[in-house]
Amino acid sequence: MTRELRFFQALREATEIAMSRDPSVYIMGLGVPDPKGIFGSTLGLREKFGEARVLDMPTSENGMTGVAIGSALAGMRPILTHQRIDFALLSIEQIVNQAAKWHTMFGGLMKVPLVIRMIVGRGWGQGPQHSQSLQAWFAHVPGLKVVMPATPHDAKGLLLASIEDDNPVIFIEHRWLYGMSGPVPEGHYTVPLGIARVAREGRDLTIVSTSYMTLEALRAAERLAEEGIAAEVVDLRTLSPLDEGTVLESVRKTGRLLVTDTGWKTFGIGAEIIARAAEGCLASLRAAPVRVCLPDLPTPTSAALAARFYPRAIHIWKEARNLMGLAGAEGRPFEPPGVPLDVPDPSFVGPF
Amino acid sequence: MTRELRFFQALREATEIAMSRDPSVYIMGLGVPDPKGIFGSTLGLREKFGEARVLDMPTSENGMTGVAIGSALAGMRPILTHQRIDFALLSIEQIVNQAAKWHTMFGGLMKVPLVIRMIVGRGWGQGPQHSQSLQAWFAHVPGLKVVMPATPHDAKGLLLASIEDDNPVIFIEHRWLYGMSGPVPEGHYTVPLGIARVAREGRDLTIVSTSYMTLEALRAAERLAEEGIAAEVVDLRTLSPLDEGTVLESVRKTGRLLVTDTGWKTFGIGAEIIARAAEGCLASLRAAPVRVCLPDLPTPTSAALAARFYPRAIHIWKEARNLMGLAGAEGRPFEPPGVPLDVPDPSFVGPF
Amino acid sequence: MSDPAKLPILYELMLRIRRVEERIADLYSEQEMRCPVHLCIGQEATAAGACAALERTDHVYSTHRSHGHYLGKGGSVRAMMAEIYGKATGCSKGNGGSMHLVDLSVGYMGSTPIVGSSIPIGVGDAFGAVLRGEKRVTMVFFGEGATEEGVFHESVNFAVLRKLPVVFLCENNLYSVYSPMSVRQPAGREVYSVAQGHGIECHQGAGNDVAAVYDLARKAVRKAREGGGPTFLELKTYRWREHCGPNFDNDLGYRTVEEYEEWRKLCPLEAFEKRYLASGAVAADELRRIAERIEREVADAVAFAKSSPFPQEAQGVYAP
Amino acid sequence: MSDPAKLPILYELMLRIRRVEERIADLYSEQEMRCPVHLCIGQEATAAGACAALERTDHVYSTHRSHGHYLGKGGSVRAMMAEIYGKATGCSKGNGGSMHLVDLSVGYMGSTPIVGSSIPIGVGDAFGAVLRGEKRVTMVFFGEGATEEGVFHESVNFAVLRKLPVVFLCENNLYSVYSPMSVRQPAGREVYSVAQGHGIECHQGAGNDVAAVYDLARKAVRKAREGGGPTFLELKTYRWREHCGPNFDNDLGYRTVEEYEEWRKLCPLEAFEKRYLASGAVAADELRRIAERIEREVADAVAFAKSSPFPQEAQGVYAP
Ligand SMILES: Cc1ncc(C[n+]2csc(CCOP(=O)(O)OP(=O)(O)O)c2C)c(N)n1
Ligand SMILES: Cc1ncc(C[n+]2csc(CCOP(=O)(O)OP(=O)(O)O)c2C)c(N)n1
Ligand SMILES: [Mg+2]
Ligand SMILES: [Mg+2]
Repeated sequence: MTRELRFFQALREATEIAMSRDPSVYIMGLGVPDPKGIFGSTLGLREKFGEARVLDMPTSENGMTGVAIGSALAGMRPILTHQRIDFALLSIEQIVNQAAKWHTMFGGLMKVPLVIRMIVGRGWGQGPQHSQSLQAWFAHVPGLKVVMPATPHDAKGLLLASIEDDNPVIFIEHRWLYGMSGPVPEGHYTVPLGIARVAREGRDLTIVSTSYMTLEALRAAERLAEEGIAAEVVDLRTLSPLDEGTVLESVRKTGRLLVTDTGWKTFGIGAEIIARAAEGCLASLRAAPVRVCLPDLPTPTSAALAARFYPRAIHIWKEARNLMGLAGAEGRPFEPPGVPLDVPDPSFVGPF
Repeated sequence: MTRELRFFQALREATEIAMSRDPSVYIMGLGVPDPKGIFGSTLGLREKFGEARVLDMPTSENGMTGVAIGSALAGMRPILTHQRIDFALLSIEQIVNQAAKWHTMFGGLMKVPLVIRMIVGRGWGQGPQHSQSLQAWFAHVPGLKVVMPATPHDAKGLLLASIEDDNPVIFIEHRWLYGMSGPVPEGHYTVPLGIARVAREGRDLTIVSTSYMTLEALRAAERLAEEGIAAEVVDLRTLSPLDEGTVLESVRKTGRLLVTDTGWKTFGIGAEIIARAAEGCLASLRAAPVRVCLPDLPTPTSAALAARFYPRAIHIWKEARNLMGLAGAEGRPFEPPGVPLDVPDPSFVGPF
Repeated sequence: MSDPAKLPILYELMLRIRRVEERIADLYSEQEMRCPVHLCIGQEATAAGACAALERTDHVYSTHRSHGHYLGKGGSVRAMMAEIYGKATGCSKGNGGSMHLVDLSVGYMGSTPIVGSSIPIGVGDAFGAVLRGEKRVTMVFFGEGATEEGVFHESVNFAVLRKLPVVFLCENNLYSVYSPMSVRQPAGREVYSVAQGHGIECHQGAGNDVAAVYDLARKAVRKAREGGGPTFLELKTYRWREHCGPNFDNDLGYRTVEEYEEWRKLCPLEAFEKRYLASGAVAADELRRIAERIEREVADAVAFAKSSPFPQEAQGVYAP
Repeated sequence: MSDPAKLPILYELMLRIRRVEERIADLYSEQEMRCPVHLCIGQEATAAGACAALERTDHVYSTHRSHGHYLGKGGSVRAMMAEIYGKATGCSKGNGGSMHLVDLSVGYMGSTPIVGSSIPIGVGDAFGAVLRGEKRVTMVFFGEGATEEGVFHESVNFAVLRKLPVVFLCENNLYSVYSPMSVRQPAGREVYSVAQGHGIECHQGAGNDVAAVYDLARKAVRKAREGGGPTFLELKTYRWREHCGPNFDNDLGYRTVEEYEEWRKLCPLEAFEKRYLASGAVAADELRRIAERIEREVADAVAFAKSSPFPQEAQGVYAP
């Protein structure tokens, strides 16, 4: 039976199922068992699985990442959480030099089944140090898998697949998705890593999207459809391994490519997708591909500045029309007048 | 007057000139004043400038990066060194969250004139944790400048420009360049950041290269020339800011693009260069662009494995011929028979 | 109290912090301050006492919970309020928000909210002072949670190694967000003792007693200025409101109401009034005049912030 | 010495380390071992004494200078030699080299050369043991330089907080590459004292006295196994040869010949022989038999390594 769940509830359910099925799964992170439970996504786990498997920790991101790795070598399957991806920067050495390489550098004798959940912030003045979106970094590192779900369904299925994977998985969650609802099957299921999802079919152009930008892409596609343009939206879901096949198949069909990502543009996700298209189906490209990503700038804090900083449906819509060779319409806003642009929906009133 | 200097001598001379000209420049890093002097590049500085400005430090990469940043805020111009880029992963938080953003996030009131020298290892069993080449990471982060010289001339001129720049500069040096000789003007001069160098002109295809791969690209271009193919080699020199203009101008001329970089292929430098070409001059591209970079794998240690892991001139040559639509010749090796592939030239006999 | 003439200014600093933050809390629900705020109401004495021991030319670095340190060091109330409102007139021109305050005119060099990360920067600032032959002192504020970050240790080691003019000021308010000490640090081991292991002079003090804080800080600052090297001060105190945001949150159950009430009784302002009015060290009149001035200041700052324009463009990424 | 019956095995372990490494040094100039090697000649007693206190099922983690720990724990000489020669028969199938040794059959879980970075992994391994209800102990080896890395402190704090079965074994050989203690840590502050600040039991010992090392380690291991939590041991010792590579390097001038000669006199093997042959605790005959066996082992391992094939393909990047 399929019910509607919110994104954070889907994450919680996946964790609960994984922990019920496998006693070696445990979850650890700053505030995991606290009353807010990682924005709701770990609530109730402590009560169900006890203190030994649902843990808070010292503010020692680097050391605790090493601890998680070591426990994985000892046979556990840790889930480590970061309330902002920015905090995980303290643990890059452990993630990149150790976790990503341990299996290979010891000749395949060991494995590191480790999920590191990292949340990307946006809006409400999260500012330069609480809203980076560094998936391109992790996707560049061999040995890591990188996952970015966009729907509650995928959040659950991908998290279960990540926990069951025998490799370190960087699981990146966008804070603005937490309140979103969607159908989520009950019980255990997985969404396999490395397979993109065609979120909407279309013949005129391909929009490749990640995470929260999938929602904005779908909104843009809606309006484009009203205007007679059929955009296909490919939600990557997994950045590493990358599902090149699904992307190229779509581009071969449409001949036009727009990539929209939550991270910075330059040397980011969009570059790899466009490079794959240029390498793999250059002849199909009927127009220069385009990226709708963050400008190359630290996130400004003021809502006035952030509103201009973050790409939204309107920017995707405009670039899509350009791609189609349609002259620059201004376009009415997607958001109702007066709605603030630094919060995802009325359920999110800050401060966190 | 122009003399020949080796790469490490050029670096040392640049540092010496900068320190002579500006008393706020100081250099700090593990082993900076030791008898080996960062593979020769800091030798003699302690004697000339004293203990206060030429410093060793505790094995505390993260903290010492913060110290360097703080001293820059206080008016100094620190140069921080890492004998391997891999060690700098401990200091990512300070580099990315703090150094890169301090100027912007405080509204432009302050600046962080800081050069972080990072050496990329290769060969002689450097293995998975001593030979990463992470320029794509730093180039993805707004607020950092990223520099990778390929010649002694540029090593000196770019290092001087980096020290004189008011922003944090990640200065990446390839270990295999250290012994290379080339003409280096005496005295003070700078090579401006953000300007690529056409290392060889040609009309048939464009090879965009970074750092050490520029040398391999030039060797490949040599043989291609013998075969009647005129390859243009564009040595990027600075990855951020990126000199898109020079790259596109060349691709518009040749219609064919090969990118060769010292780092991993996926989500790497090549992706951005190809994306720029696809965005900026799609119509000029007469063949699918191609990347000659590291396979997406941690560096294997055994010389037998490393020989197959690292791209060399022959790989560039082969892909260039493919790009030209010439059928797959096997090609005689570039290296004399019996020459080991895990050392750059006879002056490098390991272990470090 | 080593310096009774300082008492009015200590009171003024504490009250300014209290009233500015109470005003923020009152107005936050208007949703015009669109950034996270970490209030230090209840902890004013640490900021006031420690900063009062500094010269204007001395430097301060701080964290996510930095309003007190900024105001203690004499930062502009207007510029801070405007920054929290995201205005062009803010101290960081809207690029920073509450978590990135700065006022160079009073040596407040910046606060950043990555736990522990401003500590080595503060140490480096002191190192820079030594390299440049400047006789200033750098004070670095952080919570007890920050002592769990490795970079804290790296910073203390270097400061001791180089005898740098730094005062490490640790505000131990018993919690990191909702996490008590017991899940983060070994039971029965004092926070200052991990610093002491590095060979730094350490003192523990009552963080809600502004005079005690001032005295400890003054000694540490004087020693640093005279080349005696760094000091680590652990000051016990307590945050009254939620970790982030304007509300009280004892309903969440992560701490007991008894504990809260216990600390509530140790209000640094009330304690000050009780003690120094009774002893006659300060006059009720004087305190009232201070309070009135602060009310005007705060009202002015809010009006200034609200009426200021929004920034039109984000700060550029590179220093020119 | 608490357990004289152990003396022959301690000798054997030390001599094996010594002879394997001397052989590496002899052969290195052939340039067939194409990877950095960090020899521990002169430091054998720490590895031998500490590992001898462990059960086979206990775990060990180590660093760039790990040959001794690997051999001390009983790792295969053949597999190590083949790994250094970059062969398919190497313990990491040629993917690791000297800096990435492993022998799971004896609980040697891995060495990695990023200073300090295997410390939290070892602590996590012990944490995993506790979570799984296994009664093993994890020993983590590192140099005194690693105590300057923040992650060392984070690791000790967590180990103490959770009372984990870990023995932190710090080999203090006075240098990090060519850098003396004086440029890295405050003068007059012992290395173990920074650990002690975290509330961990600490002991300092003579690292070249294998029996003393064994006794210290045995107590720490027993305590850990019985749930008594972690211990930090600082063992003073000295590396005879260059930091990385096969040669002597006193000509470089970063340390004095006097200092070197002083420590040379404290050769752990000679000290052992002098003491225990004289006291009759071991017989000359027995030591000779051990030495002969080791000569054969080393010769066999070199032959095995040299004659082994090179790997054809690098290990794949993902666990299947
Ligand atoms: C590196 C890092 N990890 C986690 C966080 C999330 N965080 C924000 S404030 C805070 C509490 C820190 O506690 P403490 O240092 O005691 O300061 P307090 O809030 O009590 O003043 C945490 C964990 C962060 N900002 N940075
Ligand atoms: C994080 C990091 N920084 C620097 C290095 C370079 N390095 C390799 S070994 C070494 C010396 C470490 O000294 P110590 O821990 O005392 O070990 P020892 O070599 O004396 O056995 C250094 C600095 C490294 N490998 N990793
Ligand atoms: Mg606290
Ligand atoms: Mg050492």
